[in-house]
Parts: sequence; C-alpha cells; structure tokens
Amino acid sequence: MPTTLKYQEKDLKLVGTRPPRPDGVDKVTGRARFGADYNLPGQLIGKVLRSPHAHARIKSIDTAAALALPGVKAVVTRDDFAEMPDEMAAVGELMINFRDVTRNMMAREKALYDGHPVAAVAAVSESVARAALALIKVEFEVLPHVIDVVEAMQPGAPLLHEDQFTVGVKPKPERPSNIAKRLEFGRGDVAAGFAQAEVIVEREFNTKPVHQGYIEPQACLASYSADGQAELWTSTQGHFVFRAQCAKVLQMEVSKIRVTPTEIGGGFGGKNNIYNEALAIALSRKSNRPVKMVMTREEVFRGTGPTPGANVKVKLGCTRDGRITAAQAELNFQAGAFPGSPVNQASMCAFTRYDLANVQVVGNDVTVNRPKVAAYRAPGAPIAVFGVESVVDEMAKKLGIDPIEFRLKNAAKEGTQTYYGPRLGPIGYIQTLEAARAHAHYRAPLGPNQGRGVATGFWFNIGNETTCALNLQEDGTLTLMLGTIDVAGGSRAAMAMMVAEELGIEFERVRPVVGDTAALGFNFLTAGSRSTFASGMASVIAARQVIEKLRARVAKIREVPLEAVAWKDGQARPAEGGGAQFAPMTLAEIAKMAGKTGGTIAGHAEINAQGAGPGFGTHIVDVEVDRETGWIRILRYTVVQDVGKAIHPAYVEGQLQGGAAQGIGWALNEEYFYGDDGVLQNPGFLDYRMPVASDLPYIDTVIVEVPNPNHPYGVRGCGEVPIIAPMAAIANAVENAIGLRLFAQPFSPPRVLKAIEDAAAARD
Amino acid sequence: MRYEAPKTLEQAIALLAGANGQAKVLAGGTDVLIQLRSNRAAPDLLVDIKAIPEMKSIVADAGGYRVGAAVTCMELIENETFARAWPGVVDGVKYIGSVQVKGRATMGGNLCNASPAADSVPALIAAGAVAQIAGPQGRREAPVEDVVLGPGRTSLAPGELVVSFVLPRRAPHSGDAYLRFTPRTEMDIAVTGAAVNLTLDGKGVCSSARVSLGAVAARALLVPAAAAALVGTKVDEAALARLAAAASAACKPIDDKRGTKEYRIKVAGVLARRAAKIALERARGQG
Amino acid sequence: MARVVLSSALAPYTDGELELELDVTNVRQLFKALAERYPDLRDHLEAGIAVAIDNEIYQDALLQPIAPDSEVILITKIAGG
Amino acid sequence: MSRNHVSTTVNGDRVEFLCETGQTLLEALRDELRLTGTKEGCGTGDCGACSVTVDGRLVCACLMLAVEAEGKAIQTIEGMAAGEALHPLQKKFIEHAALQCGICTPGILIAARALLERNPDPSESEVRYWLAGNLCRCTGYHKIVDAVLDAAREMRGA
Repeated sequence: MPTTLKYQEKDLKLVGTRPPRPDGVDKVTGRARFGADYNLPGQLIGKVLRSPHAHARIKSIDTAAALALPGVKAVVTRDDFAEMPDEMAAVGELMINFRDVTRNMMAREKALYDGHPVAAVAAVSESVARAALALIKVEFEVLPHVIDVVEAMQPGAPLLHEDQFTVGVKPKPERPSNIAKRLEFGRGDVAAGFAQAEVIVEREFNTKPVHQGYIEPQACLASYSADGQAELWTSTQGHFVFRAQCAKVLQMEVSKIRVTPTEIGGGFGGKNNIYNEALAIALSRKSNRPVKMVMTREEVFRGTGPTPGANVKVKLGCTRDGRITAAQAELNFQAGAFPGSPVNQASMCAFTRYDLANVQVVGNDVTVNRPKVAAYRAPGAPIAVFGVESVVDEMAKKLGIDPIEFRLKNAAKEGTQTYYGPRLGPIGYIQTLEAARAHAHYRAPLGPNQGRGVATGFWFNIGNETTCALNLQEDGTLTLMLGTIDVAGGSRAAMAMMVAEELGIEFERVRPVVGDTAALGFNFLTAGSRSTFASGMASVIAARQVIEKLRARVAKIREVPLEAVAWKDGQARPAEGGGAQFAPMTLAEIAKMAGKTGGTIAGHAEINAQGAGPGFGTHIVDVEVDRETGWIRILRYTVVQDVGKAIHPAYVEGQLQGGAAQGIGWALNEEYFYGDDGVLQNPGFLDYRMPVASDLPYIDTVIVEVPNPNHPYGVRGCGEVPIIAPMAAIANAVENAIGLRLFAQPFSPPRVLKAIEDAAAARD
Repeated sequence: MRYEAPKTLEQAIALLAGANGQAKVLAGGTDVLIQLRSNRAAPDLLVDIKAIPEMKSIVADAGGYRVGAAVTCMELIENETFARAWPGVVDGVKYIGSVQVKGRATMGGNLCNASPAADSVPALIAAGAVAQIAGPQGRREAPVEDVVLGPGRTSLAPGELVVSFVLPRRAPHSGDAYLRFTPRTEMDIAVTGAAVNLTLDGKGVCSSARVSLGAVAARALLVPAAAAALVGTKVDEAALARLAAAASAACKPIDDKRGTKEYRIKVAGVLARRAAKIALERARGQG
Repeated sequence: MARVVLSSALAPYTDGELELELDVTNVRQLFKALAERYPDLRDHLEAGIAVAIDNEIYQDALLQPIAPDSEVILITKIAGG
Repeated sequence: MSRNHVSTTVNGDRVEFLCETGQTLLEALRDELRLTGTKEGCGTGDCGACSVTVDGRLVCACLMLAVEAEGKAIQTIEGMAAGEALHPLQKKFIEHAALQCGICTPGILIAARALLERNPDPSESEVRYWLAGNLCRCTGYHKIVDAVLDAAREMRGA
C-alpha cells in the first residue's frame, strides 16, 4: 500500500455533510471523562512546590518535615531524576534537549522563573499535600532576573545559562549570552531591493507572552507497579510523545509505560509536552500507590507554556505602482527559561504570503526568566504577521491602493519561490483574497469612530508519523482505532466520515476511538494542523485495505475471480464486464461469515504522511474605538480560509471561529503581566482577560476549497491559520477608525488611550 | 475550621464575639472562598449569616428600602420595584461578576470585603445609603462611605457585622446611575467606577447631587466637589465638564495590572460625566 | 547529480556555501554526504531538517528517493500547535 | 480533622456525604459523590465550568462550601437529560456543533437552561451577556449562541 494517496475528484455522499460527532452525547451529558475525571482505588494526591522567585540559585532543599507529616507518602526533588546529556534526542518526530526537559520539569541548580517546580509531594488528600508543601524548606539565593526580550539580548543582562553561547554565529562567540540561537533566512538582495523602492515603511512592534488558555488544567493519574510497569492517564495532544518523554526522563523502557489519553479539555499546543506526568510516575514509584496530579489554574499560568513575547522590526520597500521590491524583518522572541521559541517558523511565515524577489529575515531565540514557551496554534506566526501585515497595510494606504488589491498584486501563488526553500504548490491565497473582496462585509457602511481592517495569514500544515487500525466487527460495523488525539476539532468524526465514504456505508456504522499507546504504533502529536490530513490519510489507506480484503473474501466465497468483484455502496457486487454474476454481499453478510471463511477482516496503516498542503486565510474585521476610554469593540468579523477540503464543514467553521476568537483575545487584552520582581501578577482568568461571549460578535466564515493534491479528499488542515491574522487585522481596523497605528500588543484601553493622547499632543 | 449557620442575629453576634477574632462572616462567599483557597484567610470559624431572616429580606419602608446585607445580587436585581427606585444601585450590583457569582454574592459582602473596586459601593454611597451595623455593643448606623477604611480594612469593630442597608425615600425627579470601566464587557474588576445620584426641581435644575468614585483611591470616595459642579445647573455640557474635572481631581489612584494612574484619573472624569447623563435621563423620566 | 540547495538559515554551518551538486539517490545518502562535507551541519541535520524534493516537502523520510535530476532544498523542520 | 455530615438532594436523589469545612460543593460533587460532569476550570468563579443550580439558582459550585448544601436541591449536568431523552439544549448543542473539546459544555448547558427558564425568548445579546460567566476557548461562542437561540425557539414551540 502506498503511504501517500493523491487527490481524486469524485462524487461524495458523506464527506462535506454535517453528521453529529461521536463524542457529542457524552460531552453534553457530563459523561465524557477528562484528565481530572479519572480515579483509582488507593490513589494519592500529588502537588508541586513552585519557586516564588523569577531567578534564584537553589542552595538546599529540606524535605524532612514534609515527609514526617502523617499522610505524606513520598516527596521528589531534583535528586530523584537523572542528569541528562546536553544534546538533542529524538522523541518520534520531535527533537528535544532532555537536559532542558528534566530541568523544566524540576529545577536543578537554579529556579529560572516564578512557578518553576522545586519539589513534589504525594499525600493521602489534597489538604495534607498542601500542608506538606508548606513544610518543605528551600534555601534560595535570589539572582537578578530579566524578562523583556530586548533587555535580555543586551550584553551584561542577567544570564540564565552561564554556558549558553549563541548558535548560528560564526565565529563562535567568546561570551555566553541569553541569545540561544540566531538564524537568518534570505533570498535575493535586500539592499538592491530597497534601492529600487520608491516608498519605504519601517516599523517596530512589541508583543507580550500570552497563554493558550485551555479551560481544562493539566491533569494526570499514574500508577507504577513493583514489576516496573507504569500506566498513565493524561490529558495530552500526543500520548506517544508523552510516553517517550516520560520513558526518557525516568530511564524506563518505552513499552513499560502505557499511556491512555483522556478526553482533552483544550490544548492549542499547550499540551504537547509533559509537565506533571513524569513527576506523578516518580511519586507513584516511590509511594507504591497511584498518584493523581491536577494543576490549579494559577499553576497553569505560572508553570506551563505561554507563547513568546517578542520584539519585531519590519521594513518594506515598494514601487509607486504597488510592487514590493524588498522585505526585511528582525524577530526577537522570548524562549522562556530554555531555548526553543518558534522564531524559526515565525521567520518562515513572516512574508510567505507574498511573491518576493528580495527578502531577509533574522530571528533570535532568547532565554528569559519566564516559563519555557510551548506551542500555541501556528506557533510564532501571529507575532511576525502582526508586524508584517501592519506594515503592508500602511504601505497600501501610502500608495493609495485598496489593501486587498495591494495584497493581490503581490500575492504568492502556485510556483512562487519561497525565501525559505521550495516553490509553493497549488494554494488558495488569491482565492481567499478575492472571496473577501467579494464579501458583503467588505462593502458594508461604517459609522463614526468605526474602521475596517484586513490581514492575511499562512501556515505550512504538516504530516508526520501516523498509524491506525480499522476492524470489521462480526455484525458488519467497524471500529476505527486512531492514534491521534481528537483535541476538540471533531477529528474522530472526520476520520469516520472518510472511512464510511470509502466503504460506501452509513457514518454511524464506523465507531472511531482513540487507542492507547499499547494499541497502535507510534503517532506524532495532534499539532501543526496535521490530524485530519495525516490520520485521515491513514484511515483511507486502512479502509481501502479493508475493501481489497473484502473483495478477495467475496471472490473466494462466491467462487469467482477477484476482478469479477467490485465494491460499491457498501456491497460486493459483480464488476461491470467482470464476466461473472453472483449474488451481492453486504458488509454485514460478509462480516457474519468472516470467521468461518478465513478469519476476521481488518485494515491498518503505518505511515509518515508527506505532502501537507499549506493554508492561507484572509480576515476582515470592523471595530469601533471609544476615544475617551481607548476601548475597542469588535463589531463584525469574517474569516475566509482555504482548507483544501472541509470534511465536516461545521467543525471546520468551528476551527475558524475559535482561532479568530483566540486571536481577538490576543489582540485586545491578553498578556502576562509581571511585577518588577519578575513575579506574574495575573495568574488567573479574572485578570488574564480572555474574551467572554459578550465581547465577541458572530464570526462569519467563508470556506474556500482548493484541494491539496497530496490527500485523497484534498484536505489541507485548518486549525492554525485562523489565529494568525486577527492581531494585525484589528490594528489595521483601529488605524482606519481613528487614524492611529498601534505598535504594541495588547491593544488594551490604557494603552490605546495613551496612544490617542500622545498623538493629540504631537499635533498640538 | 468550624462552620455555623445561626438562625438569629443574636446567635451570630455571640458566635463572632466568642471566637476571639478568629471568625469570618460567610455571606455569599464569593470572596471568602477564594481567600480560603489561596490561604489568604485561615479562620477557625465561619459564621454563615444566610439563615438569618432579617439579613435576607428586602423591605419597602416608609418610601425607602431596607435591604438585608445577605440578599443576593440576583434577588435584588429581580426585585422590580427596587430597581425602579434605585436603578443606579442595581447598575452597580449587575456589574458584580457573572450571573453565577451574582447568584451568591451580596452587597454586604461586596462592602465588607473592602476592595476599592467594589461595584456596588459607589452606587450605595451616591444613594446616601446607611449601613445598619450590629455587634456585641448593640446596634449602630454608619453612612456607607464610612465603613471601608482601605483595602481589606473596615471600621467594623471585632464581632460587628453589617445587617442591612437603608436607602432613603426618593424625592420626585430623582435619578441615579453607576458606570464602570473594564477592558472586557463582563467578568472584570472595575478599573474605575463612577456613581451619580441627583434630584431635579420643577424647572429641571439640579437641586441636590451626590457623586462617588470607585477604584481611584484606597477606598470608594464621596466627592462633594463633583456634586457641587451639578447643583444649581441644568446639568448642561458646561456643568458636566466641571463635574468631570472635579472627579478627576479627586482621584488618588495606583498603577497596577488593571490600569495606570493617568488612565484612572482621565476615565473617572469621563465616567462621571456619562453616569450623570444617565442619571439625568432617569430623573427626567421619574414623576 | 542532484542539485542541492540549502536554506539560507543553514549558511553559518557551511561557511556560507548554499548550493552544490551531490551524487545521492535518497535522503539518507544526502544527509550522510552533507555531514561529511560540513561537520558543523551534522547536529542540525539530526535535530530538525526537512527536505523539499522538487518542491514537495518531506520530513523524516530517510528512504525517500532522489532522482538524478532532482532539485533538493534543505529547510528547517516544522512542528505546530 | 473532623468532618461535617451533609444531607442534600442532587438531581432529585437524596444523598449524604462527609466533608471538611473548607471543601467546596464542587469538590464534594466530584470527589465524594463522583459526579464528575461538573468541571473545575479555575476554582475562583471566573470560568463557569462548575455551573450548577442550587434551589433553582445558577451558581459556581467552586464558590460554595459543601456544608452549605445542607437541605438544598442541587441540579448538575448529570440530571439534565430525562433518562434517554436529551434536553433540547443538549440536542441543539450537538446539532449546531456548539461544543468542541467539551470541558465547558456542562457548565454552559446548565447556565443556558437557567436563562431559558427565566427568559424563554432571549435576544442574541441577552444570551451573550447571560453566558459571559462561562468561558469557552474553542468555539468563539458563535455556535453556542446559535444553539441556545434555536433551543429556545424549539422549547417555545415556535
């Protein structure tokens, strides 16, 4: 069987319709089990002691008093975990520096951020565990800290890692630096490009860290048996990746750990890596009892990965008739306590919507005293695009060209050479721009202090390692065992729809479930908008395998040649021109006989899916600005996106709406707010301020379908693109409303009012 | 930690008095439970006052109202006659948290939690509400503006609790309003709040006014200078501008995660002006 | 000989050389040849390089064939949220 | 630690449990009664995932002590469907794709039912403001609002 199936246009019965999701009833009745809903007899409660300092040397940790407290069964600290070498190691597809993983999970020499774990306890109850934390004595030597990315890059800034020398600079620097890595992408000659330019716009932007904001805090339950086997139930975007990470840091064999993924209450990239899981297994190993660990919301904010705050510089050169001659950007990204910000992807996404001859993007990955970044929906791209699309908008205005027209003049299309490597295949960027321009929203009238903004986004989408199994059951129904987590988008439904479409049967006859790590071979995370693409590809391969086996079985049963058997509408039938007539057999009839005619029938796929199709989107937003308070109200929002093919359009719309809403929150109010002491001041939903229902309008969606040639149904993936454009679109709309450009996210009222007043003062 | 739910005020006072200051009053609990969870409060005794009828009732009394301190926000919002008399107080109560929070939270708790940003407090101060207080030494009354001293501190003596709020009889052509500013439309803490309560004479001239500001100082402020800007005027644009200036001038705010000093000062004036306009419309609409 | 183009982001590890021709028939051979030629690049090949063969991106596809007339572009690997 | 004995009614069933004074109703529901359909998203009343009704009043179970449940009637998500028959809101949420990850869904359904009991014909804006106490991070609320309005229509028989 091939591991890549090409797109074939065909009549569709199920794909493109809106059947109810298989997890729906359990989720509306409270029966669905999330991370914190699992319990085992005799379980202990695990809790983490966290650093109250942004940067401090840990001189000693005394756990004696905590261990002496009745009901405390185990304590772990840095001493319970092996030192890992400073090298990148593969976890499936992911390359991870396990020296950093062990240190992020549990501080060793130093605490590197407010909230960095220092010790963990397991006790008979939550209240005993909390009391035990208070009894652990940690001697800290508080060190100067740095959080702002520009400050951290300065020589003389407090150093997080005294042995970190900037990679990507030749010759190797003599002094250590918080700049972990410098990278540069380029094409053509930017100096020559700017020399050709008739108009140049150059601007600087700043953003704050923001959190994924999933409503379900991280939660897991671990049970380690004396025979060296462990079971783990956890809320994760990738149970195989979690297993690999736990095995590595606990020095266990991979097959000794069985991870069962729970329903996941939102992830958005934030549940791609372990936090408490290895601690829970270690505590279970020490206490000989199951250990349950559920984070509080405060712990989620202080201890798990936000996206970077950043400093972004963008320069764009253009001819008077609106052709971009040169584009340049510098992206300085906070990595958090350990290297690994998404500055690489952000650099590649910055300008890829445009067909450019001369480009240069420089990125810096900078360690600072806040939690290590985790992925967040199109990691890094919204930050770079906020800067670039703001400058593009300003350029269009300077040239007197409609912003969509300007983008169309410079738009990337099939065959466009990217500045990071390959030429683009078939893409739908121009189609999204044209659909946006044709949308009624784009022409609707606006009132005073109201403005409209446009911005666009690009994301690669990915494939990667994927497995699945499709088992025909004895009554003719099928179980589809998937290895990728359904993080929310309804991918179980989408996969079952593709399988049912292939087999020509009703959607309800395919039961999709996500298997544990013992049920299937390795799967990469549900991340990078890959699940419906890659797991969908695997499911179709498995379904076609099943069809081939069904045909072969019927040929034997009916005693006709294989070529004489066709599969159509859920039945084996005589093939047209196949030369043999026989009574058709339904799936149920074959299933009933399967056991007595050679055994049950199943298909399976183990692939590394290649050929993901890039996604592009164009957003339109209307805002109203209260000039006296600086408050921005979102009046209307439209998302136009090329998704390749919407297997289940309602769930695709949900991705587009949810991504846009997260982008709106990012733009308006969300931020990590640090005190001068480096302590996070707003580790709760109240002061973190994610959008509530009354903050948002309806979010209209327009689905564009330019098929991905490398997927049997043309799927590209759709989850990440929608978060990229909102920040820039809103900034552009504000500029159109009140003639003022915003350069710093969030566009919170105090900031906007100050900008209004500063502009007024400058005019006077 | 012990829990008691006395059925009379006397029992409640006795429990509070007997606990040597290690007791906490539990009304709606929407602040107390968060303090318990974060270890900011660790009392030996919780005295739940919701079983005391006097503290749970809304009584129309000689043209005015007596509202029990443990009446929930939703109960008050749903009392249509109260809402007609004191729409500005209801504005303040409506801003407190979500529907869920308002299902538990009380004006008594909102006051005694002593946050400078409490939404119902400026509206009560502007309304001229009086807190009825009971304690081991008997009963006393205090204007609402005198109950809170600063963040987390009140003038209540040990063992005292707020029993109810008395709102005076409404003169004809009176109106009140409360506005607050928050970055989100709901579920937020006031960055600044302003309440205006005014009465017009037969010619539409403002005969009396009270103005109160929240979240711009260590406690909610009564701002006589701002009220004076309205009295004797038809609440025209010039008067509103003086009101705004006086309101801004009265602010002594701090910088924090919710807003800057400059922002609070500026917006306090804006909100006072906008609240006065609403109060004016309401006064004109009242017989 | 396949034409091999390195993303400009890899220039620090190849003394600035970004284009070359190599006689390789699959990705594994390509990585081996590159590692021999540019020792500084070795860690990066392991740690996260994807290849675009005739503009189709492949991640972790060591056995993917490379035709003699192919254009191969090395880019940094892509994950996601 | 001495524990309090509490008798209460949950979804029409008389239940008894023991709890520490500091334990919330949410903890009692989830840990003592094993009714895990009510979720904890924040523990501070800021997300609404733990919405339940107590004597018909919509509240956050994380902001109420378990001891306060004595003698009360509590309704949780587990009691929303009548046997096999889903409540119209539950049906409409599935039909309109108004849920994704589903962690906020029980709280939103309980809150929406409380709204429709008071106001059978709410406007879009009234739905949005009533549900402002229920955070959802997946959907952008669009399909949730549609599902509530459609359920209201069906329940009115319109």
